[in-house]
Amino acid sequence: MLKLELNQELVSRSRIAAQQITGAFSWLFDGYSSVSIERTVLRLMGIDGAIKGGEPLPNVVVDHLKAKSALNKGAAVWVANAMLAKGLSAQEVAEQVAGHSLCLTDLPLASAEQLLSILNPLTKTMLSHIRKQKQKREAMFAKYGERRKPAIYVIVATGNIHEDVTQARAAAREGADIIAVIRSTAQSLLDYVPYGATTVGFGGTYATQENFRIMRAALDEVSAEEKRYISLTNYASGLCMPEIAVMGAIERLDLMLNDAMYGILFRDINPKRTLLDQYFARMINAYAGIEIQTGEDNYLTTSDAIDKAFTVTASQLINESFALISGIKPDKMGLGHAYEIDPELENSFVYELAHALLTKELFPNAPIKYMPPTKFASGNIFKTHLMDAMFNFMGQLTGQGVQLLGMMTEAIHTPHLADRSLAIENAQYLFKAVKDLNQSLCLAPDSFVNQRANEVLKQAVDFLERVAEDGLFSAMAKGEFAEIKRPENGGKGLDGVFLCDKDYYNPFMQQMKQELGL
Amino acid sequence: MLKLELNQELVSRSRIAAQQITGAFSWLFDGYSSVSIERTVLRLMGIDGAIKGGEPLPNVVVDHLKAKSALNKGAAVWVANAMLAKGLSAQEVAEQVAGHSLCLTDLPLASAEQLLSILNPLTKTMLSHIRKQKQKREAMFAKYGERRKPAIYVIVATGNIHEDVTQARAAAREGADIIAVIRSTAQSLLDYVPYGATTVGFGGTYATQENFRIMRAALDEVSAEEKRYISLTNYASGLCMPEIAVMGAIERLDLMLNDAMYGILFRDINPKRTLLDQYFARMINAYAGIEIQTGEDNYLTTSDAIDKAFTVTASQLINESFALISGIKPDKMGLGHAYEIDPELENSFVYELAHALLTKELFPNAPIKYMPPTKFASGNIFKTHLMDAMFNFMGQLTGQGVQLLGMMTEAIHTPHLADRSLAIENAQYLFKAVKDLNQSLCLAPDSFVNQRANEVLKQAVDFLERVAEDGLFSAMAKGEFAEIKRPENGGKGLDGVFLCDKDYYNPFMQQMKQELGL
Amino acid sequence: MNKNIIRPYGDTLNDGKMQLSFSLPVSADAFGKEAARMLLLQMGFEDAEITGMRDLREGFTHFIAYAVTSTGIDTDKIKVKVVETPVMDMEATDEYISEHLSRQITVVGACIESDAHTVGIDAIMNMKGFNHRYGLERYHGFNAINMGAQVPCEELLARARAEQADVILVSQVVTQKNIHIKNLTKLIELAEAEGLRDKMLFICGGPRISHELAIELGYDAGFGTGTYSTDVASFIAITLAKN
Amino acid sequence: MNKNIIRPYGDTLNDGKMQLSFSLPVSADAFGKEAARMLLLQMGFEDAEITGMRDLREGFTHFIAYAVTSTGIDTDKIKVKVVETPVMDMEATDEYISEHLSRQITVVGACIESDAHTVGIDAIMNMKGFNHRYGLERYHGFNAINMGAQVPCEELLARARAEQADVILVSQVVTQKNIHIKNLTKLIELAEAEGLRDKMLFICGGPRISHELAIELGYDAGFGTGTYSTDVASFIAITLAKN
Ligand code: B12
Ligand code: B12
Ligand SMILES: Cc1ncc(COP(=O)(O)O)c(C=O)c1O
Ligand SMILES: Cc1ncc(COP(=O)(O)O)c(C=O)c1O
Repeated sequence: MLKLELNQELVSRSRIAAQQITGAFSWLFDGYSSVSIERTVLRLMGIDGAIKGGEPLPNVVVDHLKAKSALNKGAAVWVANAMLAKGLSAQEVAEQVAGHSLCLTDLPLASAEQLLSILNPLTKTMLSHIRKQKQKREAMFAKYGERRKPAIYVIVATGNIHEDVTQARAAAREGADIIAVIRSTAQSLLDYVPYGATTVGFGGTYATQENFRIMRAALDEVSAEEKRYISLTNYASGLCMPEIAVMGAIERLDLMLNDAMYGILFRDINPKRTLLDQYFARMINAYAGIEIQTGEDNYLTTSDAIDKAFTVTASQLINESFALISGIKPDKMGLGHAYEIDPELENSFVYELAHALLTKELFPNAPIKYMPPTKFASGNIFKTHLMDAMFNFMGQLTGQGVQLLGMMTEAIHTPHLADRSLAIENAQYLFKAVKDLNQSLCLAPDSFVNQRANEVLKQAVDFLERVAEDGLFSAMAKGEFAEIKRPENGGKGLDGVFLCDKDYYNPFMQQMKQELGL
Repeated sequence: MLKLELNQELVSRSRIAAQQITGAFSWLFDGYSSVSIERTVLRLMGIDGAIKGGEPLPNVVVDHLKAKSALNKGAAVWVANAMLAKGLSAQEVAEQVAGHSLCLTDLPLASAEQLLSILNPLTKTMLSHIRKQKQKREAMFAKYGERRKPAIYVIVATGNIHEDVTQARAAAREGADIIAVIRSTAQSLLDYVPYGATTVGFGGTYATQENFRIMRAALDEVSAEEKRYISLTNYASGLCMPEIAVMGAIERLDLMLNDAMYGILFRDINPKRTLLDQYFARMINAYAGIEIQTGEDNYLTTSDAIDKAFTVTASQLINESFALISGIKPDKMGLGHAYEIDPELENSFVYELAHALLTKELFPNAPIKYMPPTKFASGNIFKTHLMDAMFNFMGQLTGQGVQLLGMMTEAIHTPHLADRSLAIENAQYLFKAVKDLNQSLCLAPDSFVNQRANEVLKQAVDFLERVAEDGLFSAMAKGEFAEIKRPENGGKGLDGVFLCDKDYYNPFMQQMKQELGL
Repeated sequence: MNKNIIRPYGDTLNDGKMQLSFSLPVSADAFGKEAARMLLLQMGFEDAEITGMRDLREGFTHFIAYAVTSTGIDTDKIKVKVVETPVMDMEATDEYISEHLSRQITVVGACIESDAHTVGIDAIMNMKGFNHRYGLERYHGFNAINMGAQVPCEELLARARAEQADVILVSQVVTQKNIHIKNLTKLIELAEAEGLRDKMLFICGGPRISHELAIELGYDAGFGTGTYSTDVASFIAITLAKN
Repeated sequence: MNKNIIRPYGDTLNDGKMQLSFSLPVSADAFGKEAARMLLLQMGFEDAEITGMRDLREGFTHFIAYAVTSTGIDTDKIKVKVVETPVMDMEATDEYISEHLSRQITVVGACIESDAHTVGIDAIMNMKGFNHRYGLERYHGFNAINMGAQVPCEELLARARAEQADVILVSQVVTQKNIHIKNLTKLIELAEAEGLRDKMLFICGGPRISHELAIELGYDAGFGTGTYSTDVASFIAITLAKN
């Protein structure tokens, strides 16, 4: 068994620092809400669809309330009030708002009890649907067996959901355990979720509820035929983080990209907006039994994988800590790590062994999301295929949770059907070849691998303690993360964040918190 | 450090058994000669060239003596006698024999002293040339640095020596340390060595002295430019084993395929002929400082690499023992081993780790010739490329001596220029990536790898002891090796073996034995 | 586009995407890259992208490319020549032979001429077989004689005549410079000259042999990669029974 | 064959050997294999050999092939459009600028429209640079303004006008469905409409950009994979000095 001797004092210091960093945000989580959280609440109440021109109904209603400066009570209250007053369903209320035949704030507010008489059953219905989806997933795994470890994760990204389905079905049959539908370029910057089945995306396919449904149905079919439950995943992070989380919960996605800081660092979304949204988004994922995945790999696409290895570790610890606050258990925390070491470096594999073991041992129960080489992937497909093989070797050797297969055409195009198939063949061969290798090996005393892992951990601890002292927002503003400066009040979407009234009410968050014991 | 705990009792039993097997052949080595040995002697005396129709002069002279039933004294005696009588050079003697203007046995035999007065200076001249070639090689290594380990070994096999040169030069520049010119199909069955530069071969290029010279010159040029001594190798084993060995010694080849049993088992050459020829061929290689390489990989192209792993080990031990008898030191014994495990097998890499470590540790000073996957190479070049990567990983991890790079087109054609280049890229990437991995690792106590290595060793010992009891020829006749029955008096070339007269004389063998301390 | 015209598929139906790699005697620079691209365009590709360029030294460069072909192929027009007899397992074949022929079938096999790759024909003929299918030697219905490696055509025919063979099996694995075509042609021409061609079935096999090629060369059948003894045995039994 | 006509090289000069792989919507069997082979023949290949066949499921099959092209390309006819200015290092460029222009050159750069791949343009512009070549920010002779990711064309041009830029640098990395062509064209058309086109150099870059393509799209230069700041800086300095 390969086992590091991690300096346990460093391990506990790292956790304390991370807790200090994330624990400082109760003022935000308890006192604020955002337009995206409110839209999420509306979706949970059953509002769906879009008006001509494409604006989704949840946006229409929230924008309406915002325009009336009434959002601070929470959208649920106003819609429930209208339902009560007019005897309409939530969807009908939204449609009338969209049709300008109803102004929510014109109606006098009913009493809290009256509102609850509307909201309670709605909450129950939707949360019970989400619980059923969770049970269905669990039943499927019970029936067909657990996911393989590392699970084989491949992307589809044609831009066209129907073409994606063809590719996903083929991949599933060839052995993929998880299908990720990559989002169209920069969807994270849209402050709404597009509606319906879509066929035009760049570098990926829009995340829409209908697209989720179409893909989930296709994969359910293949799951039954292959007698293996095929998981589905998509991206939550961005300006619509909780909304997409809820769409995933409703349509039974099984994993969800949901990083606490990705939006801030890599998409220049406002820090407050991002942290707030991730808090609720992750709570939804926790409730729905969805495994979250974080985006630490992004650090290494711009920074050096050796020098900045510690930033990955630090981010994992912060992501873990935020996830705990939202009620996510370690076994659903797909923390990110990436094999982005320059193949020209001597002992690249040995360095990566240290990094991969560190991740695995710091988070022994987390299904680590292990990312392939991308930065040093080149147009030489033969070489890239080899780099992917080393990555697959490492994933199996160190027992990572989810292997995001690399494609030999990484530097060229989003994957063709055959690229993905060759990637699966690559992983299957390697996984099999080194299946139990770990059991035959151990680390030499005082090995380089052990030293290196402790070195990275030490750097991460130093960094986290500095950030803890400074405060996360202040550290981000100074460019301590990912070498990019992100001021607390900069970035997109700050105007969607608002202070809640005393009588603000979000029935779903309330109920989920209770059930999750938060 | 990866280190097996080999059962040392088994190790010493294995060596004792091997010695028993090979030690039983002094009757053959001391009492017999062969047409090929005699032709070798003639070549050492300076006879070269061919008559119209292509028959080489050494063959003409030896056949002439054989026809006159005069070969039992040794060809050297008769040629020296004619030189003395006629005042001719050895070459002129041969030419006159070929021209039917001279019959060697017609001349009365001079005294031993008189013959020695001719033979001694001839012997001195040629052996001093061979020693110079050896020194030149050593000087080159001293000047440019030792060969890398594992050395990068690639084949050229176009059938045309000039095309081979282009490919070899390119490969050398890309990083190859050793160039092997693969022989034309079944040259080992020719009872003569073709003459001159050749451009038509199938699956390889004829081994001729001129081809050796052309390639050596080209590589010397590249060596000087790249400041790295590029080694050259070819195949001796076959009906002309010692002749080709001597051509290699003269033209400064650096390694030579020279297996004790390959010809018997895989080419159905008579067992006596083969053992006898290898005895002298290896002595030449020992004298010339040429590293021999053995053909254990051949077992696994027909037998299962797991079930029959022990046959490789057994053959290595026999090859080692025969080599010692011919004066070859361990550091020039490139014993063969091959990564021929079915990639569909679970833990294929783990099995191979055991096998590769066993080879390495049984023969710690031997520059093991490590052969790539060939049997399970398929027309899927992408998969084959990955299998070759695992092979390269293993070669570096276990510190083998010479890595015979696999080609992704192994199942398709003899290598194209680009195939070879991609193979070198593959090896260079892997070697670098796992350069010092071994130092960080150790074997877990009671590991599968250790158990497996000892299991194979045990099977090899049992087998060798059975063969030792039975006698090698009898064991071969029963099909104990490579599952093929080879009776002592079957196979090709038996009629080329003859019992020596009391006054048989081979001046070169005599001199070399003395200098090698045999 | 005609419904039956198909084209390569990258990630959109009929997008025509293909991967290529090849070497050219040019330098590894913008000039070489352009030469490579022009070559592809000249071959009829569209949208040719050179994605990789590797200096092979000695004036050669290796190119890796993706390109689009506008060629399509009409699947209705594809006629494959395949062995069409059904495949029976060993027991069924033995039964079939005893029922329809009521005698043993004599088969003589060899790797001819310079070819020494016996693994393939052994897989078909030897007791042990291949991938859990026994070879012809194991069948009751066959008298199987495997002459092994590097058998000159003349010897194979002589033995077949001597054994009054029903079938000749030939293996050819080495294909460099089309040596397999030469060897297989030599055998069939000798057989014709000796009047043996019509007295027995001539069957060849090897990784580069297809049924189509075999027919073209004048053989009765050809078997390629992945053949099992059962394929060959069934074909022989049924074909002989019909004759 | 004309002396300057070259063809792909496998292991014999001009043997025309090429490697291919592609998927077809056919089954993984003899029929599919023949369809793949026929496709290659129809494309003008000779000696097409399907060496690998992989079932991709859902009705698709992946083929790996070697084939021979008889097409050759006349190297005399290849005209490559390349940036032809010599490459100087940072010190030399700075010196050249102070000598020939005696003022700083203002450069505004961005990844335009939906593209967020800043690593490439950062490699050219940022202090840090790339592979031991500092970026333009480090040069004395340049005033380098890097606007970063996803900058709308309009904003880039507005900034360039405001800064009285000498040069605009645009990066485009995402190329799916030729989005880079669309974006680059949009920028140049806007610049023309705004009368800015002739006031500054327009330079684009990215892994799928060639100088040739850039010229075609109306830019002054284009830089692809493996570009260094030195290439761009020298080109700018020399071109501006000449104008
Ligand atoms: C094993 C092997 C050897 C062994 C052969 C041992 C033996 N007793 O057979 C040894 C080491 C001796 C050898 C030597 C050589 N080999 Co070799 N060898 C191979 C290797 C690795 C595997 C071949 C094999 O066993 N395949 C497994 C069998 C089961 O498959 P198969 O032959 O295709 O057979 C199946 C079907 O084709 C069919 N079939 C085959 N024959 C027949 C016959 C009939 C009647 C029927 C019905 C069906 C049938 O059924 C079989 C079962 O499904 C291949 C590379 C590769 N991976 O393919 C190279 C390969 C075939 N060898 C090659 C060469 C060049 C040689 C040498 C000439 C090299 C040299 N210069 O020394 C020598 C000389 C051999 C000679 N004189 O022929 C080349 C051929 C290149 C070409 N296309 O021309 C290859 C492709 C390697 C390469 N890339 O260079 N080789
Ligand atoms: C790093 C990376 C990212 C990072 C970018 C981080 C950042 N800040 O730049 C992140 C993770 C954010 C990312 C996201 C995405 N990416 Co991305 N990414 C890559 C990756 C791995 C490396 C690109 C890179 O940094 N190369 C290194 C630099 C130095 O090289 P370069 O860009 O070619 O630049 C050089 C030259 O081209 C030139 N140059 C470039 N620009 C300029 C400009 C000028 C003026 C000059 C003179 C020269 C010049 O000089 C540079 C130095 O030599 C590539 C795959 C690969 N290995 O190439 C995919 C890749 C580019 N990404 C891709 C995609 C699809 C995406 C997404 C759309 C995926 C999604 N749906 O979420 C998103 C969205 C991004 C967006 N909106 O644009 C695809 C593009 C496919 C295509 N051809 O259309 C690729 C090819 C991966 C793939 N196979 O799918 N990505
Ligand atoms: C955590 C995370 N979220 C989201 C995304 C992508 O979403 P977008 O391109 O829409 O920002 C990524 C991409 O790598 C990611 O790592
Ligand atoms: C030891 C040895 N000698 C010789 C050869 C090849 O020679 P030939 O094909 O001429 O028998 C091989 C081929 O693998 C070999 O392993």
